[in-house]
Amino acid sequence: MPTLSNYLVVGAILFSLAVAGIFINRKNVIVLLMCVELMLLAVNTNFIAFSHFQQNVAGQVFVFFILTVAAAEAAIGLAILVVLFRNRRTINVSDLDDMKG
Amino acid sequence: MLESYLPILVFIVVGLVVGAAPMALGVLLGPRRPDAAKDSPYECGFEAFEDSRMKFDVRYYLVAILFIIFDLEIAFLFPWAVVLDRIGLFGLLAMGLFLGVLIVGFIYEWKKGALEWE
Amino acid sequence: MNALYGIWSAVPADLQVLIVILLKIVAIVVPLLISVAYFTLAERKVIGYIQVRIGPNRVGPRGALQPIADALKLMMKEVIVPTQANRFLFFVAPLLAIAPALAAWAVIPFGDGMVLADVNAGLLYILAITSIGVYGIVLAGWASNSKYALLGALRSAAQIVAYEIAMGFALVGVLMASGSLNLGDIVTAQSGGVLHWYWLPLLPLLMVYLISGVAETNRAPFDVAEGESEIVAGFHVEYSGMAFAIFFLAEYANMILVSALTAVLFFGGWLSPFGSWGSHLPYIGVLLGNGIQWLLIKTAFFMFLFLWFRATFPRYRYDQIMRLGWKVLIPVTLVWIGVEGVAVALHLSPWFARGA
Amino acid sequence: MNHFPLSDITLVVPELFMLGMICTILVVDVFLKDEQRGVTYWLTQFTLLATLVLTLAMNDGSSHVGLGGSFVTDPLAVLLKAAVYVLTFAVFVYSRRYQESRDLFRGEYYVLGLGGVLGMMVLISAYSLLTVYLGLELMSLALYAMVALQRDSGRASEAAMKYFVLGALASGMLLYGMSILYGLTGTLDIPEIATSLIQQPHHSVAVAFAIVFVVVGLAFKLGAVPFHMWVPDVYEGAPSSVTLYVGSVTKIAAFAMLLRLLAEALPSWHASWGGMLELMVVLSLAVGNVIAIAQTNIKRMLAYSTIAHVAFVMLGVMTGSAAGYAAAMFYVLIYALMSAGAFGMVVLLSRKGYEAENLSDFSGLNERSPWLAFVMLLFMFSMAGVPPTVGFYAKLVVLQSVIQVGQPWLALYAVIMSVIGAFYYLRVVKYMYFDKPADSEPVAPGSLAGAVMSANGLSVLVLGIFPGVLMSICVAAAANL
Amino acid sequence: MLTHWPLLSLVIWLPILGGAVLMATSASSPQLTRRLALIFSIIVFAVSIPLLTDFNVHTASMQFVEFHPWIQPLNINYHLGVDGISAPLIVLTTFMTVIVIIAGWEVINRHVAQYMAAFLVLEGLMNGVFAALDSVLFYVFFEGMLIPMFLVIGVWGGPRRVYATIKFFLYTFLGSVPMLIALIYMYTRTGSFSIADLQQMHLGMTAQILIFLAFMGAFAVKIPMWPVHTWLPDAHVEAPTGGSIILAAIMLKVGAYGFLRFSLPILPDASQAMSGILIFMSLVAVVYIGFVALVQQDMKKLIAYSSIAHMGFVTLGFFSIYLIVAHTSQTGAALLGMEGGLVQMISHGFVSGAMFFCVGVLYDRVHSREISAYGGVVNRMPVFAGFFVLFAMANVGLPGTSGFVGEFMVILASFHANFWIALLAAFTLIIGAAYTLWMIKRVVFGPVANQDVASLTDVTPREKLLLVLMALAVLAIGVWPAPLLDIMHVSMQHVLQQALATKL
Repeated sequence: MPTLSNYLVVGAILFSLAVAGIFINRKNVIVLLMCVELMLLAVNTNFIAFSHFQQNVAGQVFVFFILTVAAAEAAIGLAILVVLFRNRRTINVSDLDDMKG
Repeated sequence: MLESYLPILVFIVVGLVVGAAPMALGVLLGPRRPDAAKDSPYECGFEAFEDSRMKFDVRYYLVAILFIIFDLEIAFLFPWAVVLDRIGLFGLLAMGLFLGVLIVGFIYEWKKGALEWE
Repeated sequence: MNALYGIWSAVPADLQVLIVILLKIVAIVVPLLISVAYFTLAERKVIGYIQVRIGPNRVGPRGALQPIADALKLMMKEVIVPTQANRFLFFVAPLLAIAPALAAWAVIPFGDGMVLADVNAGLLYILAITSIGVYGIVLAGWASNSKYALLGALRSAAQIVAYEIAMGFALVGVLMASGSLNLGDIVTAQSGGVLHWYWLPLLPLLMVYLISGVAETNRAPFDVAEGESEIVAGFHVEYSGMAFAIFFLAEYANMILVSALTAVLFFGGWLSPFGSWGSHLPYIGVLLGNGIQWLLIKTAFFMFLFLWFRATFPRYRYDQIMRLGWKVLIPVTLVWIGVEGVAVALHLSPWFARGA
Repeated sequence: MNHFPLSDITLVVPELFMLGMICTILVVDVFLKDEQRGVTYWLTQFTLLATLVLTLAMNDGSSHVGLGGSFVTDPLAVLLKAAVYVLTFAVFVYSRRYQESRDLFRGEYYVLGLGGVLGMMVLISAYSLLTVYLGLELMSLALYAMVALQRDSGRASEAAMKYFVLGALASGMLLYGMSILYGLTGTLDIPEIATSLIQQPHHSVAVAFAIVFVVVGLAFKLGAVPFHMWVPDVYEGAPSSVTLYVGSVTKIAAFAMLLRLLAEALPSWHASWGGMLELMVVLSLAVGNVIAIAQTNIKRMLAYSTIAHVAFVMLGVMTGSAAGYAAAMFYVLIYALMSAGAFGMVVLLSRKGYEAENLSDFSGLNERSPWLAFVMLLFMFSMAGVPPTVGFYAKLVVLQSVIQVGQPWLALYAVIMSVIGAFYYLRVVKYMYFDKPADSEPVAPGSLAGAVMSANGLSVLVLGIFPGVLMSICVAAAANL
Repeated sequence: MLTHWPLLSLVIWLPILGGAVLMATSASSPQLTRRLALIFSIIVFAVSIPLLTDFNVHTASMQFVEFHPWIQPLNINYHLGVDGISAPLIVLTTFMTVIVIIAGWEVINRHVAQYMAAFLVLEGLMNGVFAALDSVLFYVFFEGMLIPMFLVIGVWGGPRRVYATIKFFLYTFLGSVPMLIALIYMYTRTGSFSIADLQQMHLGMTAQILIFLAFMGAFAVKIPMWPVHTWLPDAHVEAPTGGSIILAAIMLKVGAYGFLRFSLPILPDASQAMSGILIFMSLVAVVYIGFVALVQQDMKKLIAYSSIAHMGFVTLGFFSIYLIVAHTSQTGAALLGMEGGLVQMISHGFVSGAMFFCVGVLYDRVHSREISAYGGVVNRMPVFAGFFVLFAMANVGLPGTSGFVGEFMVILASFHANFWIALLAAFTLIIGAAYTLWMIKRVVFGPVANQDVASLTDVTPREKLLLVLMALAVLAIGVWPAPLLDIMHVSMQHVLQQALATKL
């Protein structure tokens, strides 16, 4: 059986990937949205692992809420993306530089 | 507990093989005589004049967004439905409240025309 | 025999488990594929008869070898990959369509305890794995780099997700009644004869589920995704040969799956319509009692319904499809879930009296 | 399965009422014709006032924990919530005409605004990591949508996207920290986390790790340097009426989150997070005040000023003392009041087809409307911290708490930075009073908006003359932290 | 009997109320506004008179005390009171406000109500500064003064007013914030912001030095002392006449008052340690700034620099006490120096105000402040020239004028400290005479220089009234300073005791 730390390492790797993706990615906004989702999933991994190994159900309840919020977040993210695309005709991250200062 | 999922994993692999094997056979047994006209995308006889990965209607996004929202509500309903008889009236009322809010949202998008296609 | 046993015991224990599983899978998949093959024949025949035609009758006795011939023909055809298509995704897409359609069978109970994987979250698994199928369709449309394919894929995806919600709500109704996600338990919860099956108390949900099932499989009258007259053949317009056949296969496998699920969820699966009464009869009791035969009969009936629908109904317009999904089916399910919630809370016998 | 006693429901009556009204307004609004949109507006305002009454009526001055330990109503919550309602009310009053003239006078603005308020209410009363997260997200999601409300504006949608991505990133960071805290303590309840962490000091590295993530997440949400990138863009890009909302009311809730997560959940680890806050305070003060000087867009300028003000709030929290928390609370309330006024002025001065968002748009305001110019002058001097406006006392109490914990040099740094900051507030005054108007159109904010704006401006002055009452309330509210 | 009236609150809040009233009535005619402003300022002046007449000159304790809890969480109180130091300054303030209101009567035509209101509010705040006995209250008034003055310079000022007023604001603001930190630091030690409590507290040498530097930041900028004086010439040049008058007459005094009220009594040891530097800075102001004044082409700038030099005498008087005591081991001469400083403050209030007013009178007619634009004014404006010369003499310190008393006392005292210091200070009287009289010679005397001067008309009755009032004050103090000295004597003694008692 995998140990708690194995799960945590997986969570950490996923989280790092997501954060790196958000900061490094300059091409596509959709990738950003995916990174955000990935980040939440990494957190979920953590919560479930802790919850499982501590026999404490609160973590899993939290995961449920995170999932819901993630869906709502994805919905709003997509909606903003659509609006953005209609205005800008691009989803390139580096094109989002109308405001600087 | 996880052991009972092993057959499922195997089944998925089998499913992929069942799909891949005939295709491999088809590629192997079938002829390969490519020519430009045949390999071009189908355009009712016209020349393809632009990239066909075009922008598509925003309504598809709308459907996707609505789907994400509603599908998650269903995910909430599943565990609730399973333990419904153990959480009593409080559980029923709580879900009633939840569905009530959902229905309000539903009415909203209905009236806003988000559900209209044409 | 002993020799065989000797060889068997020499095999490592893990591998033994694997082999047993594989054998069981083969026992499911092979009949399934044969059913698919002959379902295609049945479709042509049934529709033919409904339209007062004979249908295929050249290959083999009364056309009985037609599916085999079709398979061979498809096998020999060229698999064309359009220029500018994404080759990898182009070939992955059919796999994503077929694999879920088959893998879903892992949790279908064929009889009491006759199930490959007796998992607790069976229904959830079904819902999850069948949802993957839509990726196959979207990817096919995208990878083909063809306008018609993309349009068809999008239409199909939008339609599937729209009906997925109604279907999900309908399944929630089943769950509320049964109190379990395990398909075996759901069937057991319906024991007691035809009037105890959920089709009766959950009639609106059954209708919703059936309609959604037809829509989810992109079957007529909801088959605008491949509407020949508008967008040629939809998402698989660029597919040919065996690659096309896989999609074809997946569609029919899905139909069988939906039929089986309808039987399991609303019509008591392997349960006999006569309840325990039938099994006490001499001789025929074996047949009239609970058993896989009932499941097969029920499934076959719903498979027939698919064909019947196709022959009877004209194709819906796309906006009508979306309206039906969002504005009719979902409200219906919501209302019925409310009704059912009250019923469960009141422990309304005999259907909602669990735990009481 | 522990059932909630019915008395728990009474704790959340204001929240439930708000939820019910949000649903009602949403449904009512879709059945209204455009010219009847005023009904939505008044319903919204009624909701805010009624919720205020409810909240105050339910308050008996003591703390109650309920809903399985995830929700608390204490004097802190009542005070902050009341401030949220009142300021939101003002925000909606200010923004009405602006919305109307930009085809933004839609039910969504109000429903989302109330949704954000509901999120803030939950956040303010949150007593478990779960409710913190839910409140935060409810608020944030409403904000993202509000920023994007102006669908035909490229800047607004770009701002919304940036806000969304960085906000989601912040939530993710915060969540990751929360997951580790949960793993270490085995509970989501804030007081239990606090006791558990006292009992298990040997987890030090892991706790510090968790705290880093929590603090970074909070810093993102607060807009503290170096996690401030989104603030100017969002403030500039969003419609001014939304900037008004984002820039004022939400700070109160963000502060509540800061208190709940750091002061209440991690009091025994003050040394760790205090140091991190201190570093961010130093950076935020410098960046906020210095970069603001270079701005020509007033929304952007105020955005950088927000960064500097948030630094002052964090300065109070950083002390880890009850006096510091009270000071930070006082500061954040005052800041919300001032920024509501300042952004409100930007909104009031805008007309159809004309955004008063450049500093030069304030030129000669004294000629066009001496009273509004005077009110804006009060806001500007208050933000700069010049007595007798209340901004001075806000800085005073924070500095007092900082010196109390033995950091006079940090306090000196903070005031010197805020003097540098005073320059750009003076510049606004300079435009209003010393320059000739570029635009001779008279300013007519509407009678209600004008009255509320006057009250807002005078409150900055009156609170400056009698700051004691509010300060006492803050001290009392922070006393049982 | 008037001691039971809240006189101090009245002199603070009446003008502020008046300002609010003026703002409210700004829509109606400017003439009404002017009259209202004048009425308010005269009432306030009248109210302030009993502060002197009912003043008990035999005690150093605070009089006309008012005490109300104000910000209880921080133990800040609304605590007012005056002693012999602040009472004359308040009356000076109320008097000069009347002057300023009249001075702006015809000159100001734009935003009259706001102009008058600004000065009334400013008056209230300045009175507050002098009356506050709680350090936060003091600070609030101290900083609050900046706002109306900022506007006065910025709205009604000259062409470079924006630069000047922002410079003025930021200099004084930046200078005063360290003081705030120091006050809070002392609060954390004592739990009180009361000035009396702060004067009682014990402080180590390091803390005293640091706090002294913080206070010095606030007060030295305000006075202003060299080298932080550069805002003053700019502010004076750009300010309207009224602004210049108030700035020179009252606001500069606030800095010196702060030294008396805070630095010396609270930080005696640091004051002693730093007195050398302070004396040095004062001497630089007196000597170097005097030379700078000599080369000015702009009359206002010249008077501004002269103000800096004169304020140098004040700080010299205050901080030479330590040297004097060290030399003579008695306090009589030290007290003389301090009192000289205070008299100099009052006197300079009248004299510099009058000088700026005179320049204002010329400017209103010719619209130039350049010395070279004038010449032979006496031919066209004999009455005005007479007054101008009188004030110039007072500025120089001619016996019989108020300027003489203060400077003489300071120089006399500083002979007890150090001969060379006294010599330098005395020597600068000559420089003062040089730049003032040279300006007078070029502006007032000689033949009529040009067309502008030729078309000058003499002072109006309004202007004459003001000139007379100020001339009376200047001469009264010059001829008979005893009442003023009586009022301040006991209080100054008290401050001196505090300044000489070590806290270590």
